[in-house]
Amino acid sequence: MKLHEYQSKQMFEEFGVPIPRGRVAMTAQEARSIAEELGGRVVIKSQVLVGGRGKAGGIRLVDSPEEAEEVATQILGMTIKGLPVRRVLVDEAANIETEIYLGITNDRAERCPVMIASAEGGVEIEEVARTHPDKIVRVWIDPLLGSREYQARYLAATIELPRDHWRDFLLIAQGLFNAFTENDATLAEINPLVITADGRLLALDGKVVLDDNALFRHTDLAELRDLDEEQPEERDARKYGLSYVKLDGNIGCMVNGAGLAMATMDVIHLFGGKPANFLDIGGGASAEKVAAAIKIILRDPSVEAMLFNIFGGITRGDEVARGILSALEATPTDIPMVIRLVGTNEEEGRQLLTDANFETAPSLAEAAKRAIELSKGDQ
Amino acid sequence: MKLHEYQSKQMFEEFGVPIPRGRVAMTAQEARSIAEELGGRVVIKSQVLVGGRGKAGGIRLVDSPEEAEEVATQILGMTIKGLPVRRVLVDEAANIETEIYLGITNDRAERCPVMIASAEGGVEIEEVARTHPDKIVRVWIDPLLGSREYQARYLAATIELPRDHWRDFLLIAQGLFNAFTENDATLAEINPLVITADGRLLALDGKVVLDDNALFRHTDLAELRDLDEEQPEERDARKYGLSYVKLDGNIGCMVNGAGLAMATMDVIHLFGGKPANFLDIGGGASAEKVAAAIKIILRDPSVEAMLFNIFGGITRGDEVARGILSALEATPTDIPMVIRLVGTNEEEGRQLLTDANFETAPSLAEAAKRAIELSKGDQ
Amino acid sequence: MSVLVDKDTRLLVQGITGREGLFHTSRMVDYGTNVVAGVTPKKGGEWVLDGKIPVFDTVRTAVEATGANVSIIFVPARFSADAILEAADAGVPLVVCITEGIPVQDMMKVRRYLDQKGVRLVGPNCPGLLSPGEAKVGIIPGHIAQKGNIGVVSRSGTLTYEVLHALNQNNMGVSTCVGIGGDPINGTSFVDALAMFEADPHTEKVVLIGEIGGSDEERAADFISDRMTKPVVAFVAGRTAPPGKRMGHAGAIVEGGEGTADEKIKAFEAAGVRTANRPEEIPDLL
Amino acid sequence: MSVLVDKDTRLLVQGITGREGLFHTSRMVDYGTNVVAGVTPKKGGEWVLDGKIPVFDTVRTAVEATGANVSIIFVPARFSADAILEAADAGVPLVVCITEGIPVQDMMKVRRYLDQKGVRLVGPNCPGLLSPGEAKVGIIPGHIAQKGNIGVVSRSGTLTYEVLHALNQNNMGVSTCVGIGGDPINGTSFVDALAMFEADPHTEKVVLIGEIGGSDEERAADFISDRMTKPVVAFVAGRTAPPGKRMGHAGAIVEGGEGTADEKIKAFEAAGVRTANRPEEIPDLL
Repeated sequence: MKLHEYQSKQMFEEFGVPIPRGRVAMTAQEARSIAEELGGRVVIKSQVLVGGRGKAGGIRLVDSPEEAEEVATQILGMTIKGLPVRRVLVDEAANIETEIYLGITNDRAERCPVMIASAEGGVEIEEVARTHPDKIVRVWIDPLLGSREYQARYLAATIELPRDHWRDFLLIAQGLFNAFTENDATLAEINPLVITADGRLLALDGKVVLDDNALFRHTDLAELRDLDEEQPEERDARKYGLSYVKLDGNIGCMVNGAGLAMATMDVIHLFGGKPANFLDIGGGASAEKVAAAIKIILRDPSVEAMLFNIFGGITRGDEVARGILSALEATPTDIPMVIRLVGTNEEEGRQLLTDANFETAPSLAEAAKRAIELSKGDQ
Repeated sequence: MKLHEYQSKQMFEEFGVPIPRGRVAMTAQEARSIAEELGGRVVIKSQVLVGGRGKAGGIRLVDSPEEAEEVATQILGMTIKGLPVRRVLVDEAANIETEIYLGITNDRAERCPVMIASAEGGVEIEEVARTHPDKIVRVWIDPLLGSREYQARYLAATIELPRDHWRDFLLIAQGLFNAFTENDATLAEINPLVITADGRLLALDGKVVLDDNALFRHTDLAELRDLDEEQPEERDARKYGLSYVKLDGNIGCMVNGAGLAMATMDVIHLFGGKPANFLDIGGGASAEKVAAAIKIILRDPSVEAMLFNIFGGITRGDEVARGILSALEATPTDIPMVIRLVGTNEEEGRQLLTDANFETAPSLAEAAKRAIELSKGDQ
Repeated sequence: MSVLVDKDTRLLVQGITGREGLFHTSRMVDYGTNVVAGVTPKKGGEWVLDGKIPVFDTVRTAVEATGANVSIIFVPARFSADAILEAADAGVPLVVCITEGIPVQDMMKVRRYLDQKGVRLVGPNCPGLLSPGEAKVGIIPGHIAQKGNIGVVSRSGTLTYEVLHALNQNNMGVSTCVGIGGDPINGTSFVDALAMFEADPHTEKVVLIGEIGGSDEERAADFISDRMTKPVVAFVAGRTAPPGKRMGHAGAIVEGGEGTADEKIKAFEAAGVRTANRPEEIPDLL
Repeated sequence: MSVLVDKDTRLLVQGITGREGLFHTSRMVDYGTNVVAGVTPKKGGEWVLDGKIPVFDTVRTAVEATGANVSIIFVPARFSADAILEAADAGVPLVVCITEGIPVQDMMKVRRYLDQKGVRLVGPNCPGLLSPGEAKVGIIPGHIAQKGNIGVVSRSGTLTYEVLHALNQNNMGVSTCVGIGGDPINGTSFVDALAMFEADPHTEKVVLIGEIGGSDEERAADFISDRMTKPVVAFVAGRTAPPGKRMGHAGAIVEGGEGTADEKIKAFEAAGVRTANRPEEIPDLL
């Protein structure tokens, strides 16, 4: 779960990381009055969960409350990469001398958090990693021991941060690490961390991604989820315990198991088709779950055919077939479909489906090929 | 540094461990009014930093505010094991069904905290360890991982705590561990932890010892130190960075180094004498430190002779001799003394002392023997 | 014959009285696995499966009473880290964790602690282990595989069943199937499993089923080219997965351009590993 | 010749620009120890001792630049845990910590972490190491010991000097003197040091100087009776120390009736170790 910039920065501030004075506004009038409070010269920043807000014109510096209102009106009317801007953050403008980068994420291979710093702040760290890998310094943090001062000091020394700022940098690094661990983040990033003309370190922008699996420990944070920023299908899928990812093809897929669902997409592609989605209904495949999955798939108007790919393991094939039949009874559709059922009691299951006039396929390859034909209108 | 019962229990409460309602009183009138607030039936508990308060009559149950005042007057007039009672804790009386023990200390051999539980609460755990070692259960806690629920559950199961109380016990164990680590304790003990007639778990008595070396992290706790409870000599010694322990003999000892100071005591003993103290002046032996040490030793009226045992290592013997001479000049005394100086430049150092009419000894054995003679009035 | 579990396995089930735990315990017992004990806090003293399996309050008492040498975990995600640590602390040398949805930070701590103790974890978020004809420690349907000389290792669940089924249809038997799980931080890596198969005299060939996310497949490819003598066939799921999206498994995500299926396939091919375009091709490549 | 430090020691001094650090660095250099670098945060780039020793901001850069293989720590107690961990993380295999007064919880964490990394710590709250004629890594006065075949291990400071001095007076030489320190949680135990002396071909006899508190001496006695072939002479300080009082060293305390000198002496005698009644007797017992 991604947090907005303003949410991320508020979190950082709780852990002692200095951020610019500022507040979030839902209207241009609010933006104006915040600008007045802050003395006029402010930055208006669209709060949407995508990168490239600046390039899209979603971040602008203004010199007066009037201009703030005007610009906020424009930005609040924008849509950035498909997402409507519903909030702007109005931050006091900082006099920036230097921009650096400081972030923490989990290193899968090392199985621990890694703290990353770079003297090249203000650009995406992946971009720096590609163009100037030598400008990036990493320290790996023992998950049991936590971050230690010497690690941040090594970062400060290596990015050649002026020594006057080490003390502040060490406190910020510790604060960021505490924010990262205590909130079960998978990413906590300050980019840029700036040195201002008056010699302060300030987190000008912030990004936090939380571990969805740990939200049970952070019910307050779970409430911060911005439902506007999610596909409604993904939201509903989550409600039913389904994993759904919208894709740009026309063959709806319903599969039990994430790996099998990916493989199903790949096989459709292999034979020249395009999957409309990834959908994992998980174990059991109860009629209720199957029905919810079918509804979610069919909400996508580009779906022209459906492919069910079910492996009957612990749950027997005939049971799964009955689940599918009762779900389809409850949610009738004209979209053509092919069902591939394999594993335990596959014969009985297939027979049940055939008897109910559903088309079945004996292999994944054949199912994919048939789904592609169906999506082209071939009956 | 030891905390009083009331301080320990307040600390436990901050970490979610339930304690009886109660407050500390400095006067009998206060005790009465607290008893009134608590409904009359209370326990009056002397707050002194020694064991055996109950046996000494320093803990009494009373039935009314009037009786509370009367008993508090008595207890506030007591001296327990040499310590005057200056405060009493007035606690609501609990209806006790069962008394158990729960404590955490550091296991030196395992190099980690150990959590100890026993179904035999209310008696000293060392006593239980001697008489019923099978009644004691221990779990060792990884210092990097911290205490885990399964460990407390193992304790609960093994001491056969009724299952209804497991949930509370687990929370108390976690709270106690957090209090232990977050305050750098070396002991945190609830004895007894009681089950009340209405089914609650309650920390009836509490004991906390803090790591003196970690007090820099806990300035608030350092202020809790009860100066009344310390020998004034020990307090002053701490001020000068000296280690001083009062003993019951008549030979004052001043030694540089803790091990050497212990060995000096042992050698005095070996030859039939009795050291009046342990005193380690540490490294360097500046005139100022030596003078402070002499003053502290001489405050003890039983001192009849003094033995200086100094090893000149990094600091040369002649320098040390000069320090001793200038300290003795500043604090003249009639107590007879013998100085043993060995190590670097020992000859020069000894000569300086002899020239100033101080008696020196070439070996520890001879110094000890001579100090014993001096203490008996043999010149 | 097999790796990790076999006829000598004495299995403990943590969370045995839960719905999933009890169901799968029954399946494992039916398969012939020697399930010696269960653990559910506060249910110590009870018995399950018609009085056949004793339940204990703690793993330590269960191990002391029954000599369990493998533990399988079916407890909810929020209690799983504790359950794994409890097993490790009680001296169980192999822990299999089926549970999905354990927080990443929990797993990083658990893994570090287990490494110190020398305890092997398989999973979490995995279907467990199946050594056909020997023992089933997990939820892999027992009847879809027969005893044989192919080692299978996979990050996936049903996709693995699919492959086992395909092998079975082609009369190819399996030494052990190791489901290492779909989480970003897990106990046993591809390399760990490959090393075990390489050392197992009864495994002759290996099937590896990878997916997008992380670089475990790339390290497996290096290991295969540096150390393995036995042939390996691989399939990597998720060639068509969009970047930045989590594909069902917590670990199945292409992030910052890293962890794509194409990179992994390239690594395998460079290591001389034959890769299948679809799971059904695997038997032909063996 | 010696254990732990010798002519090949390339020493790094953490806290080199502090009063103590600089003073003892100068003594170590005078003794002939190869001091290659110092570390003081924010002083990287400076040089000390007339431009002979470079100072770095971090241990990692110091090690990379100079190949230091031993580090000695002279930083204040509140920064010492971090300093030890920094050395361990930078790959220094041997760390000697002189500092007194490090919190117990810091040391428990540090020790656990170092064990994982396989890093040896000597101390804290110790006088360090002296291999006469080879290297001095610590604050033991160099001139009070001559090269020889007696290994000395001690929890104490000046009491050790006393013993070294007594040996020297009797023309007895020392292979290495290991000050393990007076704290309750330390890096190197008596057993560790005894094992090194037993394995060192140039050590023929060992002197062990213990004191009250803990049970390290009892474990040493077990080790001596089970594993050692070389003769050991022991002295235990604190026979007359009252229980419950900390005698100068954080670890020198009899608690709950445990850790008395008498018990320790009994354990040594049961293990066939000759014990001295006073330090001056030691040379005669060797």
